[in-house]
Formats: sequence, C-alpha cells, structure tokens
Amino acid sequence: MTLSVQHLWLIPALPLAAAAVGAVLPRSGRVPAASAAIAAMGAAFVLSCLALNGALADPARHAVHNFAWFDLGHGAVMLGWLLDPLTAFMCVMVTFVGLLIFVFSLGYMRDDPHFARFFCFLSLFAAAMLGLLVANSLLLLFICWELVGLASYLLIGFWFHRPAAAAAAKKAFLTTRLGDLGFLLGLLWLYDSAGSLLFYDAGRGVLESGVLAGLTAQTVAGGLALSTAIGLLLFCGAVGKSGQFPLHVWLPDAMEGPTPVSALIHAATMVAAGVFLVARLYPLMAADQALAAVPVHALTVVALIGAVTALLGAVIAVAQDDIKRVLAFSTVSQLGYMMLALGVGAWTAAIFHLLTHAFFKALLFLGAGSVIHAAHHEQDIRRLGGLRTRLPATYRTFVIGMMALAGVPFLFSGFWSKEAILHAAHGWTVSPLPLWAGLAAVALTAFYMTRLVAETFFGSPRSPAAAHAEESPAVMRIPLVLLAGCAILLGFLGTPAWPWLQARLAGAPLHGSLEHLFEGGGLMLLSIALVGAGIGLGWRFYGRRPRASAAAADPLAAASPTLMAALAARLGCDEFYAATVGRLHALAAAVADGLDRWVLGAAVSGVGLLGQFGGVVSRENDEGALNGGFDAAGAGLRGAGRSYARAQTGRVHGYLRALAVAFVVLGLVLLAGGVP
Amino acid sequence: MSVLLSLLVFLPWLGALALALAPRLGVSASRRLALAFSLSTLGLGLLACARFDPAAGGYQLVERHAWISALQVSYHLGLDGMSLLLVLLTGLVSPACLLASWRIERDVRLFGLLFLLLQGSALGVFLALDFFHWFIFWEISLVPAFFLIKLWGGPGAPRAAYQFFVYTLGGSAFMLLGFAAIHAATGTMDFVALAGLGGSGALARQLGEPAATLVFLGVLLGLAVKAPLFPFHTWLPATYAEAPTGASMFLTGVMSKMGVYGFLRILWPLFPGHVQAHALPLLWLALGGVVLGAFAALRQTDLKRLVAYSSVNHVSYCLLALFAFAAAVPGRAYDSAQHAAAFGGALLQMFNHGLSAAALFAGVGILEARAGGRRGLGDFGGVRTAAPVFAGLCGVAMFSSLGLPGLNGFVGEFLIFRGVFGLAPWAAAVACLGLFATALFLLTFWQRVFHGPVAGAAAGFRDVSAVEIATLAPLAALMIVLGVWPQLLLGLINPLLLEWFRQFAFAS
Amino acid sequence: MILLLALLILVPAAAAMLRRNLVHSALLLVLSWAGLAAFYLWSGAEFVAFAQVLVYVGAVSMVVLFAVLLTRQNPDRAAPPDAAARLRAGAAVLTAAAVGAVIGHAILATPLPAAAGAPPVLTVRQLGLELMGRHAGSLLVIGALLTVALLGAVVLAAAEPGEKPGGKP
Amino acid sequence: MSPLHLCLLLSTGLFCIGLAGALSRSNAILVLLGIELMLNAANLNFIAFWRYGPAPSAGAGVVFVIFTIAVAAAEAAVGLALVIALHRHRRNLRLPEATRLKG
Repeated sequence: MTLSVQHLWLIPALPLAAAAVGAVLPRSGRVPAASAAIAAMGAAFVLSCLALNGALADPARHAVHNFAWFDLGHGAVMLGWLLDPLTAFMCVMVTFVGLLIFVFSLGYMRDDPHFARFFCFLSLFAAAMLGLLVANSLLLLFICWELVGLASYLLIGFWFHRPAAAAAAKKAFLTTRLGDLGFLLGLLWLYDSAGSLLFYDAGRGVLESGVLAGLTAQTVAGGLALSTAIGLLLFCGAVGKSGQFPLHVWLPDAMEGPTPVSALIHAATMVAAGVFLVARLYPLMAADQALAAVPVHALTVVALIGAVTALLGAVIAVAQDDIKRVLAFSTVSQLGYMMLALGVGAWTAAIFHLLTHAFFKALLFLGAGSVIHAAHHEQDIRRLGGLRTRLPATYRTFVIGMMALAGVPFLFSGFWSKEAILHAAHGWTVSPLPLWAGLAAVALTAFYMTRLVAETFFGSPRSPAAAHAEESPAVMRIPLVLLAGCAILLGFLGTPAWPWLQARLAGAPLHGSLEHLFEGGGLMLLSIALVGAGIGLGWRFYGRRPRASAAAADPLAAASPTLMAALAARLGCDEFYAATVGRLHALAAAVADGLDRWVLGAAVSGVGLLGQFGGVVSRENDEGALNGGFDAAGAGLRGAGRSYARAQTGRVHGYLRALAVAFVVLGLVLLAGGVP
Repeated sequence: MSVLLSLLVFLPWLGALALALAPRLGVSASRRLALAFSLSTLGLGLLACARFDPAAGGYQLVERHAWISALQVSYHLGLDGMSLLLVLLTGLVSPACLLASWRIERDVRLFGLLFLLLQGSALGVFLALDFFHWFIFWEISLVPAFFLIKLWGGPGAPRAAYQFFVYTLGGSAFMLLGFAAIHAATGTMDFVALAGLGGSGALARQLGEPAATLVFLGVLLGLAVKAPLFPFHTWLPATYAEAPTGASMFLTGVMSKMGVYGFLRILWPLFPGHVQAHALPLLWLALGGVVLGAFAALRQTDLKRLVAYSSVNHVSYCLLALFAFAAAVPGRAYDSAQHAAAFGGALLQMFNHGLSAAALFAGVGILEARAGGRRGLGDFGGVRTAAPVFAGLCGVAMFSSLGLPGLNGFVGEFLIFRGVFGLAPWAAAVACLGLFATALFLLTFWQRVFHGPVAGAAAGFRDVSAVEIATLAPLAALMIVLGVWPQLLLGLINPLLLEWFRQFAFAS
Repeated sequence: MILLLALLILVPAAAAMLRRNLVHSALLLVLSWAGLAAFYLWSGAEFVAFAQVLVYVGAVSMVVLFAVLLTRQNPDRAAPPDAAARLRAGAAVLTAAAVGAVIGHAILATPLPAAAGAPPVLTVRQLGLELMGRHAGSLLVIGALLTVALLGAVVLAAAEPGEKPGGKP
Repeated sequence: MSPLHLCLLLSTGLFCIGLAGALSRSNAILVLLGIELMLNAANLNFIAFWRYGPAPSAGAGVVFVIFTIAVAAAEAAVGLALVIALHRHRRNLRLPEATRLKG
C-alpha cells in the first residue's frame, strides 16, 4: 500500500485540522484537543510510512503534483507536492518523533492551565513542518518555513507572562527573519531568473539540469556565478533557521519554551529545516562545482560556516550550567556538523546525521524534561545531582542518548552518522579546516556530555528539589524508551558496510559488503580515541569527585577562570549584537524619526531651522520648535484674516454703499478705457 | 442603464440625510441606522461583484448623463476591477469603523452623519470617471473627516485636524489648477477620454512643455499628499494619532487608498511619459517611505503613532511597485510576469493593508478605551493573559501586517517584491530593510503590550465584548481567507492587469 | 405713453422712499408696482404683468404691511432724524446719482436699434413649454428655493422655543 | 432716442431711487423695499430688451423675469422674516445699530 503524491497534502492537513479544532475549543477542552492532536499525528505517521513505502519503490524518481495557487493573468504562481525518499524519510521522522513528543507532553504539561492551547500550537507546528517537507515549490517551502517560525514563536513564548520567555520568542523570530530576508531575496532572484519556483517540473524545475545550466552560465557582481549568489542568499535562511554562526544566538534562548517544544522544534525538527533546505536545494548549491573560475563555491561557504558552528557550539556547551542550554549548544554544534557534511558534498551523510540526531536529541531533551519535571523545574545542573537512583528509567535512557551523541563506537547511531561525515570531510580537498573542526568537536562533545551526565545523575543531590525527585509517569517514560531504542537501531541503516539509507536517498544502487565497514580505519580509530579521551577527561574532572554543593566551584573554572567565564557568557555574541546591530537599528530609527520631524518643519514653514539641530536629539524640543513653525504660519493666516475682518463692520448700509461706489468706479474705468 | 453605482455612492449620503432629519433620534437608534446605511455599501458592492464580468474588461455598469454641457462635463460613473476592489474594501472597513465607534456616547447622530458623508464621498472618488465630480467627492471627503477628527479626537485633535485639512487641501489645489489647464487644452475632463489622449501622447502635446510637466507635478503633489508619498506624509502621524478610532480606521483603511487610486486612475494613464521620466526619483521617495516609515515607527512610544507609521510603510509598498515598473521601462524589455506581479501586488496590498491597518487601529482603540485614554507603549503589559481572545484577534492583524505567509499581507508583499525585484533589484534589496524593521517594531509592540506579567492598564482588562468581536473578527477571518485563497480577489483584477499592461507598455 | 408710465412708476417710488410713515410708503410702493405691471402689459408681456400684480401688488405688499404692523415701534423710540441720518441721506443721494450718471452715460453712449418692430408674440402655452422644456432644471431649482425660503422664513419668524414673546433673549 | 433707450433710462431711474432709499433709510423694512425696487428695475430691463432688443429670442427674457420675481418673492419672505426676528431681538429696526455680525 502506498500513498500517491496527489494525496500527499493529507500529511500536513491532518495536524492542521487538529490545530483548527484546538483553536476553537475552550480552555477546558483538554481531552479533545490532545486526542485530536495525537490522533492526527498518528494518522500522519501512518500516511508517511505509506508514502515512504511508495518512494522506496523507485528511489530515483521525484514524483510531483503541481497546481496553480493563483493566477495573475500572465502565468500562474505554482505550488506543488513532491514525493521522493528525502521527503518520505523526513516525514516519517517528524511524525514519529512528533507523536512520541505529543505523548510525552500529556504528562509534562498535565498541570498547565493552557493545555489545550499547547496542543493546538504543537499541531500547527507539525502541519507547517510537514508542509515544508512535502513542498515541491520554493515558495510553498518558504511559506511553511515562515509558519514554523510562527509556531516556534508562539511556543517559545508559550509562557509569555514570563518576560524572559517573551523576549526569547521575539529574539528567535527576529533573528531567523534576518536570515529569511536573504532567503526571500534569493527566492526572488531565482524566480526572476528561472521564471519558476517549482523544484521538479518535467524539465522546467529549478533543480533540473536545464535551468541550472542557465543559472551557472551567468555571472553577477564579483565574478560569482548566478547560482552561487542565489544559493548563498538562500543559505542565509538556513543559517538563521538552523542556528548557524553568526545567527545562532536565538537557539539557546529558545529554551525558555516548554521542554517538549525544545525537543520537537529546537532539536529534532525545525532547526533541521535549514539542513533539509540545503539538502533539497543541493543540485542548485552544487551547480557551480563544475566551474573553476569563480571566486568561491556556494558549498565551500556552507562547509566553512558549518565547521565554525560545530566547533563554536561545542566549545560554548562546555561552560553552560543549565541542562537545556548545554543541549541547545550541542544542537548548534551538531547542526554545524550537518552543514559541514552538506558543504563537503556528502548530503546523504548530512541527512543520515539529521535523522539519527533527531532521535537521540529528542531523547536527550525529553530526558532533560523528565528530570526537570521530577525536580520541580530545577534546571541548573549545579543544583541537581544524584538522580541516578531516584530516576532510574530516565537515567538509563539519558545515558543511551548521551552515548549516541558523543559517538561511542559501534553500538550507537550517532557514531555511524558522525563517522560518515568525518569521512567525507577527510576527502574534501578544498580545506582541512572542516576535518579538524569536526574532530575537535568530537572530543568536546564527549567531554561536555560526560560532564552533563555526571553532574546531573551522579554524586549526591545538591538541592531539596533534586533530593525529592520522583520518577515521571509511564506516559513520559514510554516515549523515552522508544526513542532510546531508535537511537541505537537507526545507526545500522547507514553503516559503511550497508549504506542503505544513503543509497535510497541518493537513488543509487546499494553496494553493501562487510569489507567497507572499516574503510578509512585510521580516521575511525582517531575519532574513537578522541571520544575516549573526551569521556575520560570528563569523568576525571566531574565524575570521579562529584561536586559537594551547588556553590562549589567548577573544576575547570578553577583552572582557567577567564576562559570559562567567557565561554559561560557565550563568547559575548549577544553583547556584540546588542552593541552593533541593535545600536544600528536604534540609530536608524532615531534618524528616521528625526528626519520626519525635520521635514515637517522645513516643508510647512521653513521656520525654526536653528531649533531643529538640537531637535533631533530631544523629542519635546523638536515638537516645540518645528510644529511651532506650522503654528506660526497658521497664526499669520489668522492675523491676516483678522485685519480683513475689521472691514466687516456689520453695517448693512456700509456694504451696500461700498458696492455702489465700487460699481461707479468700475463703470468709470470701463468708460474711460472705452467700451467696445 | 443601471443605477447601481449611483445607489452605491448616494445611499450613504441618504443615510446621512436621514440622520440629519431625525433630530430626536436616540443614541442607540442613531448607531443602528448609521450602521445599516454603512452596510448597504457592502451589500451593493457584492451585488456589483456578482454583476461584474471580470473577463469583459473596461468599465462596466457605466452610468453617463450629460450634466453641464457648456463645460462638457458629464455625470459619469463606472466600475472596473480596481474600483470594485476598493468599493468592497470600503464596504468592509466602514461598518467596522462604526462598530469600533460604538462606545462613543457624545453626539452619536452627528458622528454617524459625518461618517456616512465621508463614506459616500470616498465611494464617489472610487467610482467617478469625470474629474469634475471626482474632485467634488475628493474635496468633500475632507470636510467630514475634519470634523470627525476635531470634534471627537484627542487633546491635540484641533491642531491635527487643521494640519490635515490645510495640507491635503493645499495639495489638491495644485491638482485642481492642473486639471483646469488640462480642460483648457483639451476641452474635456473625462478620465476615459483623457486616458486615451494620454496614452497616445496627445495630451502632453496639446499642453506643451513646460506646462505638461507643471500639470504633472501639480497632480502628483495632490495625490502624493493624500496617499501619502514620502516626504509628504508628515500630516499623517499626528492626524491618525489624534483622530478617534473609527476615523483613524477609515483614514488609513480607505482614504489612504484614494491617493494610490489616483496614481493608478489619473496620473499614470494621463502622463505615462512623465511618470516614466520621473520614475527614478519617485522610486527613491517610495523607498524612503518604506524604510524610514518602518524605522520611524520603531521609535514611537504612542501606539497610534506607531500604527500610523506602519501605514506609511505599507502604502509605500504599493507606490514602490508602481514606480519600479515605471523606472524599469527605458532600455529594458518588458517581462509581463513581473509587470503583472508588481501591479497585482500593489492592488492586493491596497486591499490587504486596508484590512490589517484598520484592524490594528481598532485594537489600539480598544486598548485606549480600556486604559482610559492612555495608549503608550509602556502603559500596558500582559494583556494576552487578561484578554486572550482580544490578543488572538490583534495577533492575526499584526502578523498580517508583518507579512506572515498564510495571511493576506504576505501575498501582496510577495507579489510586489517579485515584481520590484525583476524591475529594480536594488530597490527590492533596500526595501527588505523595511521588512525587517516592520517585524522588529511590531514584535516589540506585541511583546511590550501583550506579553510579560500583567501590568499597568492591563490590570482588570476585560476581554472583547460582542460588538468588539463583530468589529475585529470579520476582518481577521478575511485576512486568513485571503491569505490562503488570494484568487478570490485576483480573479476580479486579472483582466485589468492585462489591459493596463497593453496600455502602459505601448504608451511610451 | 412710456413717459406716462415712467411717471406712474418713478413718482410713487420716490415718494415711498421719502415718507417717514411706513404704511404710507408701502401703499405708495403698491402704486409703483402697479405701474410696472402696466409697463409690462404695454410691452406685450402679459403673463409677467399678471405675475407682477399677483406677487408684488398682491402678496409682497401684504407681507410688508404685516411686517410693518408687527414691528410697529413705540412712538417715543422713533427718533427724529439727526445729523448722522441727514449726512447719510446726502451721501446716499450722491452715490445714487453717481450710479445713475454712470449707467445713464453708458446707455446713452451705446448705439441701440432704433426701430421698434412688432412686439414678439409669446402665448402662455409657449411660455409653459419653454419653462417645462429648456428651463426645467432651473424651474426645479427655483421650486426648491421657494420651498426652502418658505421653511426658512417660518423658522426665522417663529418664536424661539422657551422665549417669551417680546422678551429679550 | 429709441424706445429702448427710454426704457433703459426709466429702469436706471427706478434703480437709483431704490439705491438711494436703501442707502439713506435706517429702517430695515425700507431698506428691503429699496432693494425690491432695484430688482424691479432689473426686471424692467429684461422686458425692455426682450421687447426691443437686437435679437428677440423666443421667451428667454420673460422666463428670466418670472424666475427673478420668484426669487424676489423668496427674498422678500426671508427678508421680512429676518426683520421680524431682528425686531424680536432688538426691539427696533434701526439697521445702523445692528452690527452683531461684524467680523
């Protein structure tokens, strides 16, 4: 049984319907809202599996169904659905992880008064995300891209009465929107040059060779190929959405949202949308690879940004004390990995890592959620500790997630996907930087995850909340166990010996043999050694002698206080932006505002020019000086009117007499001038 | 010959007359009567919509009677896709304005009377096809607007009203002079006839240089003040801020469209050559409106001023599309898809902005009413906690204004950007700045007022009443519908786009 | 003939303007208006003549008389002509004379057709067709004007509500 | 001297009498009557031109006169109503003293 591409719209439509139901339900409609959401998600999961089944039958085929959104008289604006293995795998992942997280939320959000609204927003998000995946048009993708941004905004700010949450929501929306402006410009440029935004359209789509050849043939400013310029602009959107340097600042703050939201949106799915975008547009991004004479290739930029982000995220994660922020920076770092993989040409490896990461990162976040739920919303790892015995199920699954993330060899999925990326980076000839950055991040990841586990679960409880933690209910534990299973099993879909997933994604024939398992063994050994070193060091600093109290100093901070302080402050990125971009905006606003008032004065009266000079600074001054000019002009008119009014004596005889005299004068003038 | 259009124009005036002749009408009855007459526009507009054949092109449901034969003036009403769009907009926004003014207790009868006068004259502007009565409607609209602002406005209202009146009247005076010259040269003031002359270049020849340029500038000035085009917008923030909520809604929702309508109906058809020759500076001005309007909004602390500046920003998008099209003409082959996108986008944006800006003003009006006249950015906090339904409706309007896909604002802005990018890429790039600043100030507004702990005037904030829901909900629902299904409106204007394309493409 | 008519028109008019008694003035004016009607009759414009008789001799004079009677002043407040009034009268006569001189000069300086043809024939039927045809719009406007004037006169003359008749506002 | 000249002179005379009266008398009623006389002079002109004019038309002059009479009647009605209102407010009809409407 398969789902044909014509009916692919059902997958996003089901959660959308659930969101609509949730939106009209009253606050008390907790059960219907949640059951609608979960049922819709379950159905979407089944449909996604059917779609995958269909897509795998012919993996090289891009099945499309295009239709006109609206007609302008001169050609319609087209949208469409696309079914290929990339879409299908992503849909299955999103619906499955989403379903588990929905179930988990039943427990986590049990006591929240806005339970129904939460499920409404979650369903809205799922709908938008799935719409993004099945889109066969960059425009539809962009629309859903913005809608996931909206859902993210609503969910980060779910507890909007907390100023921090409200500010984080705004920051997330604005930062991603900054990237989206690049996306929009790229989209417009692409539309303008290609005349279409459909990905695949029987030879006329923008990802098909005919159009791509046209795009690479033109050069624009700086000698860039047109496709490079468009690709880079589109990549801006991915940078914003996927939290890549330099627009990564919003992601850690987004942890102000409820933890299931962090798991679903800011770890597993939405932030991976940028990676998905680049993977989807891979033919476009890679179109300039054949050109030798261009200053830079689009993918080179992607690889370098990814490398920087992977390293930066891992470094900052070392010094974070909030359990969710550690995971957030780890997400930044892992997304950097994926970008790196895309940049070095291994887009299938990137998607492989995306899928494995989605499962184990969702697992980690839900585990963190379980801890937070149990410990009465205590998130600071310095004040946790000793939860190993109190939360055994959470502990076990969390450690599986940690091992997968750290890349513990052979058994865990993260190892295989990460190896695939490192292998590809090793083979990249342009620059060794991605490989080095990737290897460094491997060690750092192992280190900070060990730190996180040791601080949270080992030692003794360091706060009353931690001491009285109780294991979460089954509705929260079962998703953890399922995700943990996936975190292990999924890796075997893409081992070098049997790269089924990669082959299916690329639509290539599968060549599996056990001999390939240890291909590039030297690199694999090196990375295993680095993982071991990271875990060992982490255990040495944090595991062997757990900290005694919440106030005790961090062992690393004791060794190098300045470095750790800088890292804890996230290397000052936020401050830097506040000082530059924020200031710039404030300045532009002041100039615009001042100019406005200035023009007012100049245009209307031309009076008070002197006052304006200082007036730009002070608002009140401005109002007085400039609008004063307008008033002066008005007063002048009124004065003239008053002097004229004096002639208006109110004596009827006077008027009549004036009339007569005027008539006589007029007659005399006419007579003297000679009447014709 | 149908009298539908005359009915459309004069039924609100008839309503005003009815109110004028019923001095003892009670407060509630006055409100209802005014609302009923105001709703007539929507009903008749839909009727016109049903009778309108989009495929036919040209003006439909035309009414034409000789009027003043000495001046060759005729009473000439007609409807094309653009007029229809704006008539529908007026029909939607006007009842909402009256509903938003439901809480006014003082001189309700006079308020309704003036408002219906205003509504009728706006409809007259959208339907008249002869400059003579077009201008009468255009000027008459100022009078009720002036009194609405002056009598029911805030503390600074008298000055704002005078400023509004003098500024716009001053602008129109030049336009009148221009048309006097046109009439002297051609002997007609009929738009259809003049458009024919303008399209063939005969109008400019008959006027001769430099008279033609002067006339062009005069007409431009009159329209630029009304629209407003940067830098002639300075009357706007004070006026919108001081006007009562219903009047602000109408001013931004409908009257600002009168200016843009004039650009499309008069300036361009009559002076295609001049528009093209001056398009580049005009394009810069429109860009200035987009960018500076958004940034100026960022600095406002008065919510009404903030929304007013956002209005400058949004209306400038329409003008941006028009001028980008004009600027691109010399030395560039036409790409009809870009042209269609730019114009279609401009028309949609007019409609969309009418809805979203009116809804935003209504929202601010509710805030102001609840807070006893305070409407500073810092006077509120956590309104969403206190009034979730209100917050939801305002949120739809805000995100529509911000251009979020899925809501109506996006479609228009996307088409505008699509067109502008193809015609003047740098302008689109610069305008993106405005897009970002819009998001910035709207989200700041949203965060400060609706989020955070309940503070300031939000304490004891009641959620929306039935009347307020009736004001906001239809607008919000339409925003969603039009965001998903823009064909609903585009179907009305598509043939018009083709027609314009033929006209303008060969006018130069 | 015309001189006779001129006498009939001008003398009562001048007398009316000079009399101090308003009732006398009004009655003298009726005479003058009747003279005008005679002039119209003589010119062949019968319909106008009848209109003149009806409107002026009949209606307006009555209204004037009513107004005079309604506003009859107390004898003690009718002040005798003072210096200012005399000055005003002198100035008025001078002005009027100047106007008359200008107009008269203009008339005499203008060559006008001397021959008087047969008076044009205008039946009432023709006049009616004329009124309802070419001038239908104006007729409507005049009708509206009369209505409005009637209403306005009633509103103006009616005692304001709450005001005692004769009381100071 | 053609008849037209005579008629015009007659109308001039009437007009000047009316003007002199309107200017010299202080009583509002008499001022109004003066104005009525001036209007009558205008009517007289219309008829004279209609009768003796260089281009006698079908009936324009007569129609005009009828209209003028109608307007004059309206004017008289409103004017006398004003007179009554004035009297009610000021207890007299001396126009030189009625200057409340000055600018």
